[in-house]
Amino acid sequence: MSSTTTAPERVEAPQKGFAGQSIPRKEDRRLVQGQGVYADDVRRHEMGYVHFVRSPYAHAAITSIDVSKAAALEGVYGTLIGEEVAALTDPFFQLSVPPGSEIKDYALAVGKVRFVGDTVAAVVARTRELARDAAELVEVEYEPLPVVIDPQRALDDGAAVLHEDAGSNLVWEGTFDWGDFDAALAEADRVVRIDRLHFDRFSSTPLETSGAVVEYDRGTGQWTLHANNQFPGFAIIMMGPALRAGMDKLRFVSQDIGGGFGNKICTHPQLVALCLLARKLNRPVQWTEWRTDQHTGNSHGNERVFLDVEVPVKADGTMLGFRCKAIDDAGAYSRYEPLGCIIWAQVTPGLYRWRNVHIDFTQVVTNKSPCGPNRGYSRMQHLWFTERLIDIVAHELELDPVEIRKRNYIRAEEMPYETPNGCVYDSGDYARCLDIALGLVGYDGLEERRKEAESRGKLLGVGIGSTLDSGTNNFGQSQLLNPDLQFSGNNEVATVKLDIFGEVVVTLGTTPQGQSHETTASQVVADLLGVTPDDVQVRAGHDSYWNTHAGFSGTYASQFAVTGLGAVKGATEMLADQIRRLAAVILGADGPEGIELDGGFAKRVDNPEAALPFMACGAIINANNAGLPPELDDVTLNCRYVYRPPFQVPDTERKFGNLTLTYAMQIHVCVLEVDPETGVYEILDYAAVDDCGRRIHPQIVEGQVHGATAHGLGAAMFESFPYDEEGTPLAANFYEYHVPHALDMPPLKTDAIESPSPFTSLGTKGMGEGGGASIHAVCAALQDALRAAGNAIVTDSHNPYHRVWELLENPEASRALVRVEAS
Amino acid sequence: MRVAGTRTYAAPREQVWQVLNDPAEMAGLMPGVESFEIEDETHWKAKVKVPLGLGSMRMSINFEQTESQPPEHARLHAKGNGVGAIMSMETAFHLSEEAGGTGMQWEADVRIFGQVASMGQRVIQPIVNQQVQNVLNAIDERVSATQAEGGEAAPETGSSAAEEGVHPGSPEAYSKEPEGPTQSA
Amino acid sequence: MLLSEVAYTRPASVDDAVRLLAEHDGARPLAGGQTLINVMKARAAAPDVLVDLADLDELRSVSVGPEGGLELGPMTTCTELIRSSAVNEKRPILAEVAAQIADVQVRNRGTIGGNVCSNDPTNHFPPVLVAAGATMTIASTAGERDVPAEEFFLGVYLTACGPGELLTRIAVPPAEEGDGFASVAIGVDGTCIVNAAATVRDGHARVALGCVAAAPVLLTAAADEGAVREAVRGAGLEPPSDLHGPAEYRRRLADVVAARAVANAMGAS
Amino acid sequence: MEPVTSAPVSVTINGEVYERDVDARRLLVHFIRDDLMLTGTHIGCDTGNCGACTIHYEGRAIKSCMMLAVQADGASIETIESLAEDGALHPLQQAFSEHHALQCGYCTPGMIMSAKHLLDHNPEPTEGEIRRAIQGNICRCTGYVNIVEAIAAAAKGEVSA
Repeated sequence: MSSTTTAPERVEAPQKGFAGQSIPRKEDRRLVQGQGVYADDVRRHEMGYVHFVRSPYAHAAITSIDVSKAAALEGVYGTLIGEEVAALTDPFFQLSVPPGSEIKDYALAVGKVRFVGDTVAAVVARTRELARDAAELVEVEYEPLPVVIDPQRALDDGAAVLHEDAGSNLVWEGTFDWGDFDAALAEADRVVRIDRLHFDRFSSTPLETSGAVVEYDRGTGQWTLHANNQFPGFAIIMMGPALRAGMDKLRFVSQDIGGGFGNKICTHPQLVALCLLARKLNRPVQWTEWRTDQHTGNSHGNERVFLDVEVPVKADGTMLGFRCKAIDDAGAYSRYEPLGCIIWAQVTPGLYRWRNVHIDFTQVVTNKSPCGPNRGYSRMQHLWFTERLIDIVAHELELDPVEIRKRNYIRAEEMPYETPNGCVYDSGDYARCLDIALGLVGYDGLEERRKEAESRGKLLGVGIGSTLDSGTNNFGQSQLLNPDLQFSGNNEVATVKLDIFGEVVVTLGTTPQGQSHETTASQVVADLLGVTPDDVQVRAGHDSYWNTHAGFSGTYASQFAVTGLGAVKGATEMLADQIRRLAAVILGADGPEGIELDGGFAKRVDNPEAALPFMACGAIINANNAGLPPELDDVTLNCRYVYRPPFQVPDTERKFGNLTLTYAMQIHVCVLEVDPETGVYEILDYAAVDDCGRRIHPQIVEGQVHGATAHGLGAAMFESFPYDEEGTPLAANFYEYHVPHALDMPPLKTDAIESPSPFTSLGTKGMGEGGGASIHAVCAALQDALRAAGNAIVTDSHNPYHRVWELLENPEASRALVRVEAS
Repeated sequence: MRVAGTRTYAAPREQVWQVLNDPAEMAGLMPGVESFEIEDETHWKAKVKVPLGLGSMRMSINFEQTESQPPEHARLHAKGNGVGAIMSMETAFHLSEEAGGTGMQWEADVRIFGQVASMGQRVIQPIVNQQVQNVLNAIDERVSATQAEGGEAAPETGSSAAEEGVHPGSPEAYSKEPEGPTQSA
Repeated sequence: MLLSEVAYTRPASVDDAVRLLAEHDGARPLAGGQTLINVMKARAAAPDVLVDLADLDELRSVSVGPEGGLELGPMTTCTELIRSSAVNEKRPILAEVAAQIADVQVRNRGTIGGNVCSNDPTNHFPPVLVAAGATMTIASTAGERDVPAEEFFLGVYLTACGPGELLTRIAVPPAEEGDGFASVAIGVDGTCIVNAAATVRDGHARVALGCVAAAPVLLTAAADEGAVREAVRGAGLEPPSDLHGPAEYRRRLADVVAARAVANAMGAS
Repeated sequence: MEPVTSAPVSVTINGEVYERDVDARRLLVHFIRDDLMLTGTHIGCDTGNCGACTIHYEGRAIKSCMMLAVQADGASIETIESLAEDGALHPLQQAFSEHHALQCGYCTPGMIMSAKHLLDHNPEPTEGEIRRAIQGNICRCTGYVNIVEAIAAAAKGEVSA
């Protein structure tokens, strides 16, 4: 057991007051009136509009670029091409070990292009339309090269190599071996073998695409980036060295961000191009990524293939673990990768008590858009895999899917539970959540509904899915990929101050994209200072110059309720203590404990009549501080607190250690009906039960569950990014990439339980990602429905109508991938 | 995407060869060709405007004749540049003498790159068929015209889909029957 | 977004519109713009001159002809079709299908004329008008001509209404025993993967299939499921493949959807 | 009139008359956002699918990315900025907030304009009618559950003043 995280901290009882209540959101008033400020809303005098020239080829050598015609166009301010970028910047820092570490990635393509949509040049002009006109005048000569599309063929002899410097399409490979898999095989009564499972490429496609206005100050050499990047901490680490500039020369500012879901983390290449243009042209430059650019050139979720899967099973349905080969497709560049090669290990056994795990993991580059974090990053693929294992084993051994889950679930009384690779699941009651979810869809009555559907010629199926939102990363896990990396732990910052007129002002280090940070922070602060959320002003958005920014600042990976609110709580407690100390002196109380904070006053506990309004406290320290006693010298009423979760550096030899602090979870149940003639299916009933520990704002938590469910259903039914054999992306916009609209979404039934985290001071857990559950629930329900019509096995995460029709037409093809053998 | 087909002309092989190897004249017959210039024996340039109802797709195309064995066989490579689209075509035809005329076997491998390829997968196939039909029709016209000039206007035994009153792109135009083009993606 | 430069004009009369279309090479009529403006955003196939038909009220009328059929102005929007009492009385299928197209905002701008003249293979109205035996009136400086719907749709984005011409009227004959429409779409009322429209009269069905070729495919058969499926299977369809379904899937959907369209037509009769 | 590549446009937006010379190719949504600085109307796609740019044009909900600014000459338009009166939120805006019908808020202006179009024509919609009315508006955050609830509540007048 890793000693640092299993010693529970004191969990406070939910405070009387605002935490735990669904109060009105502070963000809403401006947003419902169209008064939000998103990236494309930022205006600067005389700014130039940037348009990128993008590659039509998936893989080609650039033989020449001629910008003269573009530059000559009336209204064009300037251009930028790869050669300039290569001269003015250094390649982006790579996280991997050789050969992946040798990949050279720049802000614009240098020498060759590696995916359709790769940026080749940039032009700046007086209007958006002119910039596009000019981009069309840039003459680029290409020499097409063979493409690599199938990740399983990327390492073949003779496969084209994307990055000559690396000399191979391999980004990273490693073996993860925990427990004793061979012993498990020997102990098992049966072994279920699955030749191939495949998780499709898709992305959460936030409705606001990426964008920025970048200004350069020649006097100070400082860039200000009004950008909707959702992880400035990471962007600055990537961009500073590339631009050969100090970190503090890059000022990130954002107010409202129109959704991120991880897709707005890896915009550093475009932002560097904008920085170079702003400096070269000495004028603010504006860039908006249009939807087609977003689909062809922005982060996609990792595609992953699981091969030669072996699952040892006991006669009673106890599963002892699994062994497989995993091949992960990173796309053309490793811009956040290979972190996806380890992030999944936060949830190695899924929800299950599997102790013996062996995975040979390989990540390759292909001529597709680069992958990056996407809601449920890397765990989504792995959790889908673990849930597929449960249901395929149950299906093949004719075990009940509910019974086999309950037999293999980690139990409430086993929490905190250490996984085979040293992660610690903090709390939870999976079986109870499952029972609640089953109740919501009327599981007991489903056999009658199945018969009724059959009478109409339809196939009814029910499926269960689950997700684990491992939140609050220990960045030390990066050292399991590359021991030389100097990252570990995590941090987030908040500043809480009392201003001259008694106004409580909170500054966060985060970059929310709809997660309601202003609201939940105000609830925590209000309870600790004895005021109301209306009395608490939380600054909207992010500014790295607010000095409320740390190395890992940002909004990603389900952690605000732990890191963000942890910092808010720490800073507020510091402020409360300073107010008490000040008031104790002014009111002549014996020490700070003689003072209580209530209703905007600091009062003497023994004499509530003796009270000092916050306004007076603020005024004294900020504007009327002559003659204060020396013991108050450190009282500023402006308190900055950095929250650091208790982590150790993992054991890089055994790839063992605690990778995340909290584990929120969801159980989903899906009931659907298939039309066997067409493969068209409709979701009739859907339930999601959530447990994210103590909920500061239940309505906001439920909203996250709704949204994650919609993403998962979209990925299961409609959303994927297929490429043809030339490497052309075939879902380049919302016309071909259908996202669920209001008529596509089934009614959702939700419920929640609270298993407070013993490791966080508020009992909260990060949550919000969760999408994987619904992808699997649909796969399982389809497999259940098809049982009566050929008994096909669902082996892909994405199952559009024609895929279901193929499973109905030719179930043998899928059945041939699965075998049960006596051990 | 590959398209291929066969046709028969009621004209001597040399005459058909002449038509097929007079690019300037051919260009003149093809719909949408705005300008055409011959650089040398084997290299030509054309600016075309592919009519697409809603608007026209402008392309500048460079042709290179890569093989030529009069009067039997020729192979052509064409590369076109348009807004959001790059077209690359490898095409060849083979002429054989047949009773009362000339048989032509032809094939074309057309590849489209760029935004258009992403957005138009569903429609590129039929659009290519439509353009192929236009070219075939142009050849038919030219062949019968030269026949007429040559005096006896013998009717053709072969025919283009359009002459059969079949609209380009309608199912017949896809059929694997020898008369129409066939394609494999 | 970000269109290429284009010239714009908004004529006050049909004659004026026809003249402008004839005078300017690369001129195209702009109706609701719900397809055309999007195509222009891609810049791939762009008109040089847009002739906006917005002011031509004579193209927006819905009336009942002498034989009791419908005479539709091509500028009639989907929303107007849905609400038209004449349409709902004489040929309700038009309103029923209009209500399945895209979404409220698009239906508020999108017109039946634009839908048929753009002739995207996945559009709803081409098969409906072919099955219903509609007649299209096309005007040019040379005068007017009538074209049967089954000869109107030539290819992808190509119709008999060529450069310099303007669709001025869509005449739909009086209802027969029944009309039906069926489709398999991407999501609820999404883009059609395969669609079919059917018109039934004395036991015979006229079925027009959409999305399986560059233009609607017209078939006739006895109005019973077996015969219709047989006719579709015998049609030698070679549908296009795309990410929403391989050719084989579309081929198999075709007979299912055709049979459902006929069943709906008979249900409606 | 003979074809022109730019033209004077006079349009009434939220009761105010704006007169500008504008390129024929400029989309109405860019005219509203970039030329008039009314940035409450958003852009989420380039194919007319997402509905973030929904406005009321002559009283009807339309997508302002599928119209040219020059087409709007002489027209009357309402955008999201027109709803709140003297700082008092419109019942739909209030309901969206109370039911947590928005997260990032990017789709919200277009969503509310579509909802308003529904309630203007159908004051007592069923859930099905509500879902159909916002089918042309994509939200990636909420799964639509709370949006549908909010619109129903606004229709029933179940919002705190």
